[in-house]
Amino acid sequence: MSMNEEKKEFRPLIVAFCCNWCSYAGADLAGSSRLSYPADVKIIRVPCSGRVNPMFILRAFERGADGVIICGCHPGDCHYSTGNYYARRRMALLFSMLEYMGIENGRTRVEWCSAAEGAKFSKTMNEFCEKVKSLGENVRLGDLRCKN
Amino acid sequence: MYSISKDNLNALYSAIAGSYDLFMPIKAAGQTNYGFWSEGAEGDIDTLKTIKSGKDAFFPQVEQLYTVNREIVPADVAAGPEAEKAADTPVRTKLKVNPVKLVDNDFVIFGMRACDVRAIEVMDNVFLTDPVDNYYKSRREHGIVVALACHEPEESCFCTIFDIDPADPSKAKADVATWVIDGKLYWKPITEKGEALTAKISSVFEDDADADSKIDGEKAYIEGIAKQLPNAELSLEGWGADKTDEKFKSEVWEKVYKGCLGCGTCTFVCPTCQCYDIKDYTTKDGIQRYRCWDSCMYSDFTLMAGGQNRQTQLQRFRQRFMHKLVYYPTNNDGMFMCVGCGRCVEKCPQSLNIVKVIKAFADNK
Amino acid sequence: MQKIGVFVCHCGTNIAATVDVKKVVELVRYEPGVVFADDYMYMCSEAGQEKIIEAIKEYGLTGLVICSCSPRMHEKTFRACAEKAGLNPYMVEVANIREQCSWIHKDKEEATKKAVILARAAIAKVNLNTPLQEGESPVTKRALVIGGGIAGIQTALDIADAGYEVDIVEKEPSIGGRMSQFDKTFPTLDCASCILTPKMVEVNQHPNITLYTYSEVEKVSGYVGNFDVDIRKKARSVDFGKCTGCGECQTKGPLGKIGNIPSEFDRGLKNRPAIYMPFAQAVPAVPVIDRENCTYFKTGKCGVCAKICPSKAVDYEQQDEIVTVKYGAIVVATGFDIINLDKYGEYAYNECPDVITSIELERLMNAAGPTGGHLERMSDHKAPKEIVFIQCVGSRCDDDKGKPYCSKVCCMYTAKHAMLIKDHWPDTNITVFYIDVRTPGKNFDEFYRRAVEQYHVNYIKGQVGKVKPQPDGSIIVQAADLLDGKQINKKCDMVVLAAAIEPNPGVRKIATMLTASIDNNNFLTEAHAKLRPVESPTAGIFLSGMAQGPKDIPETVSQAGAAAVKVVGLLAKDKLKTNPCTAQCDTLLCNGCSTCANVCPYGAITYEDVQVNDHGLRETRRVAQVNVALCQGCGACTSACPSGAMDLQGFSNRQITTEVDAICR
Amino acid sequence: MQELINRLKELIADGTVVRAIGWKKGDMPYNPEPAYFEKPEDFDDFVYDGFCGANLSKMMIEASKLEGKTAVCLKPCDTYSFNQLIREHRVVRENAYIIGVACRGKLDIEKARKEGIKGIKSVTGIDIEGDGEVVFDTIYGEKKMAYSDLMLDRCHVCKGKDHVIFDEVIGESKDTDDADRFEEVRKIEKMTPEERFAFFKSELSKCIRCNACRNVCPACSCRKCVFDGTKFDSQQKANVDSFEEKMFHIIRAFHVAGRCTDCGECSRVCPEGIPLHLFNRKFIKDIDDFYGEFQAGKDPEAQSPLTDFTFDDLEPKDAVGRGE
Repeated sequence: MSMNEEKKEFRPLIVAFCCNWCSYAGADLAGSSRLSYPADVKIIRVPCSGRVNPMFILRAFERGADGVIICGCHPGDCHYSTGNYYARRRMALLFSMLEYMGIENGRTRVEWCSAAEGAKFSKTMNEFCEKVKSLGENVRLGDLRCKN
Repeated sequence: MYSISKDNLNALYSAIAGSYDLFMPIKAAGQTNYGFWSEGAEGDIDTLKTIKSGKDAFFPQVEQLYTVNREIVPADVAAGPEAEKAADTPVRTKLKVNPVKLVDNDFVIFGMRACDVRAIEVMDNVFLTDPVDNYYKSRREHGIVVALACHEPEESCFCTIFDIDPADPSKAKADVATWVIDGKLYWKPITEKGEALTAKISSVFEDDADADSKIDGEKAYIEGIAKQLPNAELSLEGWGADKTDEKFKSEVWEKVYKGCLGCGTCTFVCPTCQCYDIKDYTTKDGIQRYRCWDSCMYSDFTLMAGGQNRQTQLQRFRQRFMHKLVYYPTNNDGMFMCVGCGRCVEKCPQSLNIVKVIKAFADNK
Repeated sequence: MQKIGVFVCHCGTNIAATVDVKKVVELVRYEPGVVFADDYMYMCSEAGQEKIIEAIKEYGLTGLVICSCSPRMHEKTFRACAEKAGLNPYMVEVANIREQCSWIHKDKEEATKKAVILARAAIAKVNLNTPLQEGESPVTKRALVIGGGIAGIQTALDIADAGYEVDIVEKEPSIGGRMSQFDKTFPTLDCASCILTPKMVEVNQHPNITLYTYSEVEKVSGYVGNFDVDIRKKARSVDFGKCTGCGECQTKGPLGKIGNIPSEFDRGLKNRPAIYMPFAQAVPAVPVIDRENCTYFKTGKCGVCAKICPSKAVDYEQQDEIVTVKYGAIVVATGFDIINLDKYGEYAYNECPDVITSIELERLMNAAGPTGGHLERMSDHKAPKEIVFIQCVGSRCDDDKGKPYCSKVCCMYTAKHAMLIKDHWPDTNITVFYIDVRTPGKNFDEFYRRAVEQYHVNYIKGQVGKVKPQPDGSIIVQAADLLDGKQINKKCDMVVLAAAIEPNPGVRKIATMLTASIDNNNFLTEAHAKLRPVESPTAGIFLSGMAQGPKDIPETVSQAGAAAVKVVGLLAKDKLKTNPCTAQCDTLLCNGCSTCANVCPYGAITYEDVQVNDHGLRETRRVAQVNVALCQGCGACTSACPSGAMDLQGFSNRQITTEVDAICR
Repeated sequence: MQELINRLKELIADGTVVRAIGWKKGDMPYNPEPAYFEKPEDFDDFVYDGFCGANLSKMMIEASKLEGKTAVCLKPCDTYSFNQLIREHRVVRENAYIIGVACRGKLDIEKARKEGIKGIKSVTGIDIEGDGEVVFDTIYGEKKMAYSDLMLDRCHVCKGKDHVIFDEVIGESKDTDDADRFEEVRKIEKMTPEERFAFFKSELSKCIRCNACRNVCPACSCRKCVFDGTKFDSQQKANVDSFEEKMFHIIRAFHVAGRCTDCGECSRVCPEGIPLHLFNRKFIKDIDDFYGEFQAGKDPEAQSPLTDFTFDDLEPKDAVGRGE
């Protein structure tokens, strides 16, 4: 069932992976503080940013996401001590590779956001949505079979 | 007999493409492969062997079969939760299957070598016998094959051992045979389909009175080279129909398979391999069911819930060659499932190939 | 195929005001797997939960999706509710349509669309959920404390007093640690041994405490609640049962009581014999023979101590002994040492006997120390009249020579030293070169101000460039006065270096054995810097004292108590419940490459050679094994694993992938 | 070569090893194949020349499981792969007797084909000891090429002539590097995003999903590749000119990042001539830039950069846009 019956303006599809301990809680705080951000953002809860396999990110792009953001505890604050350090390296390399392949910078982002940073979470999501919106639809990493 | 200057080939391609889809060797990113020609594409008929064979024309590597989506049945919705509760297995949605449209426009496969043309016959035996494969059949019916003689065969070629004549594609089951001689392409329609194609585009050709003598000269030249090829005398003795027991149990396999990586290079460049897998791809509009080439060299080939009938690379390796040289001939009046195009000879990462297998068995006697 | 029930909560108007709840119900009703969908005002209320339970029973639901507030709020509630109805609690997923939807979006249509998508993602996930069982593991009610300094002593006493058995392993012949070397303690200036010795004795006599001195941890295996530890009891060469601690043996050796071996306890300022007790109040009061330096062990001749021992306790034939003990918890209290000053040639420490470290000064001022408590220069045994203290020797360094951190205690003990010297020998002049004086702590700044104001200790903010011993025996300290901007050449006759402290060098080996993580400075890492400061990320391992970071005695003692409470809290349980959302290895896919073990912060992954049957192919393979008692479910291993063999229960690769697909659909 | 054969026979004869892995003469002058040798007569077909480019280290995975030791002939670059396989416990060091074989660069028959050389009957000048031109005797006459013009691209950026692990070395290797290893990567980095995308799209659209790159790669040593498994629902075989190949190649490169020794086998075996090493080399260059120089396989004890970290590592946002 297609939800986009009318295409007025381009609305990006954004997948956000949030670690359970900091960023997901930060998103909850943004919610309870009523700090809005676009509904384009859909959050997937993961235990730790270190759980985010690059496969998930590429999968999201393949299936039509226009932007993917990974949020985790600040370096040094990981609930599991070290998960975000590994995530940081993985994402640095992955993002650099995507750039190298000619994918627009700005479709991917990593942000460290604590459980107390509801405002930061909301601000980050607003910024990210704006950025991805300015880049337009993700054509280069999408699978044609998923397009209408 | 028609001819056209090689410098003018783009005019020929344009003329064909005006009425047909034109599928031919195209050079892109440094390699030549079959593809659909469009204005600006670099047609390449000088490269003897495209990397993949032309079999995509009839049996593309990936082909959608049909799509499936779910539809909500409104009646059940209207009945409401009470009615659902009453039913044992409430059916509220149903699957709708949408077949894809079969190919129904004529297209031209240009520049096929005699070996690849023979390979079509090999595939016909598989796809056009009962149960007929409609997807393949529709392509076969609409495809017009323009074959091209091999000006200078290469050392990996061994088509002659299968009685294929690289010098004279008119012997192969092509619709049109062509030769490139001294900067000119000579064009000779063979079948009705070929005549019809020729009639449509005849304005680009000139008549050439010397054609026959030129072609005879070219044939003699090619035949002369073909005789010098290192595998021109390769013997297929011991292979063919009904050799299953003898070959299957041979100890030679143990010796020849070791380097095999289990990749699918040989299979995917081969003009005769025709195994495929059927898979589903889920999209927001439903499931697309497609088929794609598969390779018996792959470890997950014919993997089933209960396991696998071929567990080791030796078994997989043996399967591929037994199929080509024993099983297929057994089921198809002795016809081999190899046309000697030599692509696997050139492309196997580990330099294993069907020629080495044949030789290894010959040496073992 | 699952039979999923979807329950959409209004949360009063919290959700319903922005999300068209009824529409969500209608739209998710036909998702694959869903057999029931309904909405309710307050899903978490008793009536709401009753509705869920009824539906589970009536429709035989195998999975639940609750579209409500954040799972951080009520996931537990709904899991318990499912369990009440006989459904595995891990078959519940919560779609967060309040905090992450209704509360942040204003447009009702948009919010409703998003709520549907979030619900679909949760439904897609539940379709792949499997029932998970919390595991149980037994707890050995005995604790091990590694290190017998004040941290270890206090931890052991607190655990023992709570009624649990505890063993202390101390590598030196006596417990007591660094604190036993100190003279007085700041800021109260009470005598260190007066407050420490009673505790040492208490440890020795406590019925719940077993002491392994002159012993080291050799091997650790197992996991929280069930550690197996090999302890090497080094041969003491003195029979514990026979020795009365009379001390006779230490008086008549080749060099009598003086000995010729630099005493570790007195930081080499004094010698000791080969058979020795480190200090008079040593616990246990049983000497050891230092075999490396003993004439008998070196040459086979001598044997004097054995001859004179009245109780025939000396036993040259004794062998190292390895005992294996089971523990439920392990506390690391390995303490600290000061850094080696070899790299600091500018301070002339190795060159001049009158340049000493603060800990050497402690010994020089101690009545039981090498000089009987008389402060004197080691070169000519004269009393120093002009003393310079240099702070931050190797602390707060930004180069590779020293340590980047502040050693925390130096400012205070230097003020203490200055005052003590001034108290005893008022005519001594004292200058302190410092970078910053740091005195946070109860009564600390008052203490420092007393040194400056009452005792007139000369504090100069400045960095010392060079310490130059002079031919006449004096020492010139070259420094820059940062406040006056002047170069200073200070003549003095003694220099005391506040050398940086560092974790005991042996801690690295111990941390490796325990798979407890350590930071770049070899300090043990806490499970959480703020919220779990006395626990290691490795379950069942606790931290006490300087091994975790620089701290003073009161802090050490309080941390020791905190660690003890954590240990007691663990030992008080008969069984440990284990988180079922743990990593799991598919042995048929595992390559045994160890990549996952390299990123596991808990040491939960080990490798074993197992017999596998891979679709009929039988072979022995090295594969990863997850110890679910240790695994905390972070999933770092799953992203590191190239083949996908390592997966996380509850957040599996396929579950997350299907959520992605559902959202992008 | 004879010295090598003699030594291998000797090792088998004296019981040091049970078998040897080396190269067997092909039916063409340029297509020797990796093979096992056990009996003295097996060595009649043994060959080691310029066309023996295959990296045999990965064959030790299976050979490690066999009874008794296996002698394996490794070129200098192959020894890096072997070290990496040791680190990952995929080979058993004790079961291998490593003969470091000399190398003066390996040859690429495609280079000759590009020059129009065909109908090859025999080739000379490809011996391991020689240093002259390569002469092709073909049906169409004699053709010559300079040895280095015929060399695989990877040999022009050779890591060095030293074996990093071996039991013995036979012969003298030569330095062949005369190009900058990261030059191609830099060239791409300097392109505009549109150019980069167009470049990779045209290269990857040639991919036929044959998996040769993966199956030959010593770092891709998974028993079952994630793309053959069901754990991510990524078991696709389609070759579609939109995403699958990209996903496959990005993930493959990512999975070997920090483990890839840059042996260049992927590019050597690609039937479509896709410069796959450009992915791996990009990761290598980034790792060097971000986390300090790292050569996988140099030290089997060294921690891979992706299973390691420092507290002040580069942030992902700073990993991109560096060229701007």
